[in-house]
Amino acid sequence: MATTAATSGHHDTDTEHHHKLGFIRTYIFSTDHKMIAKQFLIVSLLFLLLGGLLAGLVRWQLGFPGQPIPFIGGLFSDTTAPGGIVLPEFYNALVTMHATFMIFFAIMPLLVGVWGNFLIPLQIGAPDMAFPRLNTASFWISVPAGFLMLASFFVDGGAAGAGWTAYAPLSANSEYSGVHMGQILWLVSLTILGFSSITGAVNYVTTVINMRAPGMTWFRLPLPVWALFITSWLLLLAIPILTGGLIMLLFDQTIGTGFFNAPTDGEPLLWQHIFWYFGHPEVYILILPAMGLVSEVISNRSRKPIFGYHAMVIAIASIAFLGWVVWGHHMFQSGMNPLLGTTFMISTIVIAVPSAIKTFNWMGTLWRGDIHFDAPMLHALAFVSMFVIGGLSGIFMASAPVDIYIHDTYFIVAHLHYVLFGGSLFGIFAGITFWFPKMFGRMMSPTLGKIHFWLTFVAYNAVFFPMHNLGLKGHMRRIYDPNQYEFLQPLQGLNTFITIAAFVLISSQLIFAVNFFWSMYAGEKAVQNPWKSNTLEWTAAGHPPGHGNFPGGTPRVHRGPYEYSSPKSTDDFLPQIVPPDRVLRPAVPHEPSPLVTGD
Amino acid sequence: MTTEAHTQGEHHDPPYMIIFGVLLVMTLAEVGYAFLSLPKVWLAVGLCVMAIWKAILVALYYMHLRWEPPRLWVLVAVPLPLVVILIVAVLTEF
Amino acid sequence: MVEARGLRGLVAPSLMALVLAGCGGGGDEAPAEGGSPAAGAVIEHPVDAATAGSIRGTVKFTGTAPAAEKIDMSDEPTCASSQGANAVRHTVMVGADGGLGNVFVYVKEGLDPALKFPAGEQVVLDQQGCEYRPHVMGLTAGESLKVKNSDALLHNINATPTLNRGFNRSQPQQNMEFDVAFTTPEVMIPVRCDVHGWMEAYIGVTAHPYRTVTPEAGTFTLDRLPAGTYTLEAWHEKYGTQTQVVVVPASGMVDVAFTFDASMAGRPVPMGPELVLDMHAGTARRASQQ
Amino acid sequence: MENWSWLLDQSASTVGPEIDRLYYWILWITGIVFVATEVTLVWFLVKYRHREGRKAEYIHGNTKVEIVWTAVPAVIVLWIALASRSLWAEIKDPAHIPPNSMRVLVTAKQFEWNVTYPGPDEELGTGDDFTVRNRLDIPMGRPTALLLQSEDVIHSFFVPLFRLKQDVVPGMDTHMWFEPTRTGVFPIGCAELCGIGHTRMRGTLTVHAAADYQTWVNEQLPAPPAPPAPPAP
Amino acid sequence: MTSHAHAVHGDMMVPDQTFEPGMRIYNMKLGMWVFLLSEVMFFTSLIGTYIILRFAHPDHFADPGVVLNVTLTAFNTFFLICSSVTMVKAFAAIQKGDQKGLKLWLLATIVIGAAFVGIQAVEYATLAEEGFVPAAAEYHAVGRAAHEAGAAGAAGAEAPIVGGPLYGATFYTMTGFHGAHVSIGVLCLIFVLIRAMRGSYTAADHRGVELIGLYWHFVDLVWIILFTIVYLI
Repeated sequence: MATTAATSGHHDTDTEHHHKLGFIRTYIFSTDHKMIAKQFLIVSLLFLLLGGLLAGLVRWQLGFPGQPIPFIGGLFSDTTAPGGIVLPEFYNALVTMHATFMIFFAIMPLLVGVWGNFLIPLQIGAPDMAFPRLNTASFWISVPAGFLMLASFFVDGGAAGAGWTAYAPLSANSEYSGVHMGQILWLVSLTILGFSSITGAVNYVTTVINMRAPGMTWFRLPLPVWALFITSWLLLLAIPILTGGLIMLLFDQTIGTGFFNAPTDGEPLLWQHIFWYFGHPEVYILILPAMGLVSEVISNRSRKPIFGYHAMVIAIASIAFLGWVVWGHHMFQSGMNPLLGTTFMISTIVIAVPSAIKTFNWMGTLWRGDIHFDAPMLHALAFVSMFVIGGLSGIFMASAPVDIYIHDTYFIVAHLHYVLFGGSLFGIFAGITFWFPKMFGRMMSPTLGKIHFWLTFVAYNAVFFPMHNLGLKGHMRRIYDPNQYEFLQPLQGLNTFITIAAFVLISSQLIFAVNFFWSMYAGEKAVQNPWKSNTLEWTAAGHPPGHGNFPGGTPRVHRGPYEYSSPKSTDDFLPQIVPPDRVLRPAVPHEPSPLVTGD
Repeated sequence: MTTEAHTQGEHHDPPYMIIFGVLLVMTLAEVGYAFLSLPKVWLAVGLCVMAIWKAILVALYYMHLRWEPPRLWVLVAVPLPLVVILIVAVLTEF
Repeated sequence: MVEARGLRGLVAPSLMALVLAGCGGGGDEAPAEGGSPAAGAVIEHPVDAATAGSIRGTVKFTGTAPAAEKIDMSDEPTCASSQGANAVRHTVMVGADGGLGNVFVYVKEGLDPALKFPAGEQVVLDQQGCEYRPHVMGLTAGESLKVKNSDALLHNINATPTLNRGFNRSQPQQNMEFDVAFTTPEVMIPVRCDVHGWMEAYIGVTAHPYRTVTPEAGTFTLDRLPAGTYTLEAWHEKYGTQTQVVVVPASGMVDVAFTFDASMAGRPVPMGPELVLDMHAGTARRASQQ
Repeated sequence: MENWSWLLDQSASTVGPEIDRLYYWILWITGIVFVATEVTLVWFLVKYRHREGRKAEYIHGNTKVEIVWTAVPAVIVLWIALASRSLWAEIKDPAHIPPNSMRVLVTAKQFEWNVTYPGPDEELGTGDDFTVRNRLDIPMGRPTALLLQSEDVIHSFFVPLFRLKQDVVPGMDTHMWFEPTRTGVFPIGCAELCGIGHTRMRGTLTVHAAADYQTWVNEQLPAPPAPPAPPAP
Repeated sequence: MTSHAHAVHGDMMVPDQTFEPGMRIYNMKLGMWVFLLSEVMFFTSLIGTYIILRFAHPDHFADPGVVLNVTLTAFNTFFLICSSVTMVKAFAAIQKGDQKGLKLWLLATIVIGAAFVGIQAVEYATLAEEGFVPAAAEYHAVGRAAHEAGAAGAAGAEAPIVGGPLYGATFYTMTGFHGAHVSIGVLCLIFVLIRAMRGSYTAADHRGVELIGLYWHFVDLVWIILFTIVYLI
């Protein structure tokens, strides 16, 4: 058995290579982790667009309550928006589906599906994932889940309208919501998606543990890999909890069991506990990988070793662990036992510390650096500055008494969007613009990239910053028409402003779309190592590398990933694969080293 | 029973049948214990202890955890605190 | 059904179109369901007016009528303006000479099920001054019902039938309206507005046009019935139901009298099943919705 | 422009000022940290922007600094947590409900707040109780203890100017208390998505001077003791 | 603050070229273990729900033997433990390259596993017939237990009401999903057996047998917990 143990790592993958694959096997049911990453990228970008459009409809109703949607209003049906006037039930569906698509079908796959697949094998020097077929499955399981979720718009009663948190009993009994089939589809779709996430997580964990290249010690792992590894653990252990809850909720909704239904002595609060026990790790699933990507970009673009590598790793790990013991802070006002509330308040507020450490370390990395402001770096810097706001506004809710007032108001909406959009999404943009050359062999247009960044950055703040103020005035979230409350009527102007900014924000993403697809075919050809990076993926020949990633055999790693501006190299970077003996030799300019040559 | 085991660093022949016997006895013990007229708490505690003991036996011997490298033990231990945290925390609620 | 509509989503050219199509999709089922009135319009009335008989009757309330229950609309200025402080529930409406109004009288049994009747003109359920008008109404299975909101505020219309497909839709603005139809005869279908707890209406769905709702005078007539023996039922939301067997002579007239009194209050009233508490009913209705 | 303010409207309950004080404390701390961080960030970006011939310094970190910027935030946030603890207990812990408070039952249903008053005998569940829809009237100078119940789904009883919010969970008896500090009429809202009419689920909280309150009660008394409407389908 | 603080980090950890990363366990086995960890969490959500609901509403749940047939299930437990033994015997056999033993023990495992599922199906059928269903308002003591309770002395007399809706819901969910796992395990075992027939496993490489073994023992392990918690407590 010992013999098989050694070989088996490559056993699975070898069967895949060494023979020409047809179109289907290359582009549709590919088992190549890089192709699967691209598939995830394209599909989840489409879902990102969809989520944005749904948000646009929501914002329209809030900015111009009860007025018909311009241009496309006529296309809506009587049960959703007769004459373009959004109905309350449709509004609830919009809010719910916007969150669902963004969280489960856009941000999660964009972070874990795309970068987990693309970066893990390349950065640890593995020929492919541990289980390539499982990897394919994990993608193709997630696709039907997405379409089921879409289908729920079409069924009788419309899509689920109980919020993405699906609080029972509203979500457990169609008597209360008027939505039956839509809710069922929501539950089934997320259950299926859970399988996709778990198979993915199993793959990532196994790969990182077992398939690192020789010399790739734990503390030589690039931070994206660390982040994705820990994220995979969160997925692995959090998703099943949700799946169990979803299944029980499904039984409540269909065969009339009473897990979370009050009339049968079920416990609505139990659903909230189950949901948030998954939900809070989920929050970190949505931010940790972005932190990893950003760390890589910042260290590289300021040509400086990451400040406090070990601290960064420990911070990620402790955030991940603390993430399991803070879920109660979503339930401060839910009638939860107040003593429990105190405990959760303390654990919650402690989680601010590792977040602070990471922020300071990023700034420490910039300090005395040599900062290049390319599109990836701009997005990464936006991540840092926006994450500061998101993190600080989190402290308000962490303090339970203050949370009493701002809970379920727009202050929360502002906070979560500062973390999810200002955090995760800017991190994703940083990642895409940074690794685009590795993925597609061409550079993205720097000009378009910067225009897109600045428009997004400004519009984004114009949309979400005022939401803090809305919340402080007591503006509840998820209400269809704020003007029903006299004390909210003065805020209509602000709401309209936000809506207009939101449309600017959405439309400015077109620039990104153009840049993305145009560069894919017409962009400037990328050199081997355009960012002069140290990590292994840039030393793998080819954009992207062929099957097996490292044709010359698995590389041997000699040092940490962030040896920038090292005195041992006359250039300002020192790749992980460069053996120590070569290091001290002064690098001749124009020397055709395997590291910085063109294709 | 295998006389010599040359795989994955097993030094001794796993005592499969002995474990089997233990599991059976403990199951019978459980059933008997469950129908003693003891206060609910004692029943619950005693039965849980026995069940967990059985579970550990299965993991150690039948799943060969005993002969696996320690780092796998660490790996396997990861979810256990989470299980306890969830159930205990929520129980304080009701 | 789900799949069918889902497929439309798959083939939609762009995601935008797809969302819209999606939002559009939900609507198709409302008009689609039930026989279309247009088809019914061409049908001749199957009963020969010459030989047809009719039923004439009264519904009386004996004893003193309970005081009408006042409604507190104070926090709905719009409604209060039209209703004033004297808004009351129309549960028990007793006329001057003891007639009982809002009683739903219909032919329950005895009619040849083969008969097909022309569609009457569309009935309207209006929401006006935070009241349903009418409070009790009849409707032929398959015929469409227009639900209208004459108030300048949000109402939701929550119909909870047992045999038919229920719906819970809202009309946030004035003069919004939509059409629905009930495919199966069912007496009665309760309709409520959850925003205004006092708003309730009852729709009796029958397979034929031989039904009526009594005015305060309590009088009613059912015309152009084929001669024969019928079971007549009178339904009241508070006092329950009563049935009588009547023999209708050819081209003749038969008189019927129902009497209700306060003691009948609290009797089980056939209606949508008890909600929440009865899991079986709950599941049963949810099943019927698909 | 005052919509952009970070100040809270003046509160009207006894706990209001305490919550606001805590809020302003956090606002100051986070505000300072925010400004400091962003300014430093921008300063670094300008100072250390790429210039030809300049190489970044080869620094992996500094244990002292890292310990400092771990410890300082830890101290601050823990202080915030401790500062919040007692106030939290005072507001939410049923044990802290003042004994002399007036008991009122609030029954939430889609989409109404039905408020049941104890009547003259100050006892809920007795014959002289009376129920009013969507309005809660209370006297000055006396704490009120609400018993919150829900007939269908989860609602959330939200009185912005009282800085009060409490979810109402079906099948659970939830208690909350408060004491007004000024008379007037204050909005009540539902803060938990509860269905189609969520946006319309609102009421008013009226604080009377003690004397006016009695007259108000007397006005209500003749009204028949209407129980809450039957559970909405 | 210069680099001296972390000078040692120059090469993060002085390189040891001999370092070979990994768990010393082949991928599939590691993957199976990792997958089983997620299964642990899945069953945690189901079993946890049962524990919590039972703790919150004891009146919904009956004492051991009142509704459920402990004797029958005890036998079933015995079967499952036996199947675990046959499984390890199959594994031990192939470790020695004993193909015949492998096939025989695998077959035994499949048969016993199928028997377990069958008995569970019978159990469900009887329970449902006695009115113990996933969603019902209340359950009655059944069969022997009812007689012992003396409640059914007179023929056709109503047995006392025991338990409520939560009982059936949790019971069928937990045992049902465990049964599903067993069934899947049986299918996989059949697949493994077919491969064994083809002689795909050797003393050197019999990963398939070890993997299905791990899964099978885990399912057994879960049942040990379930049996205790659901039937005996």
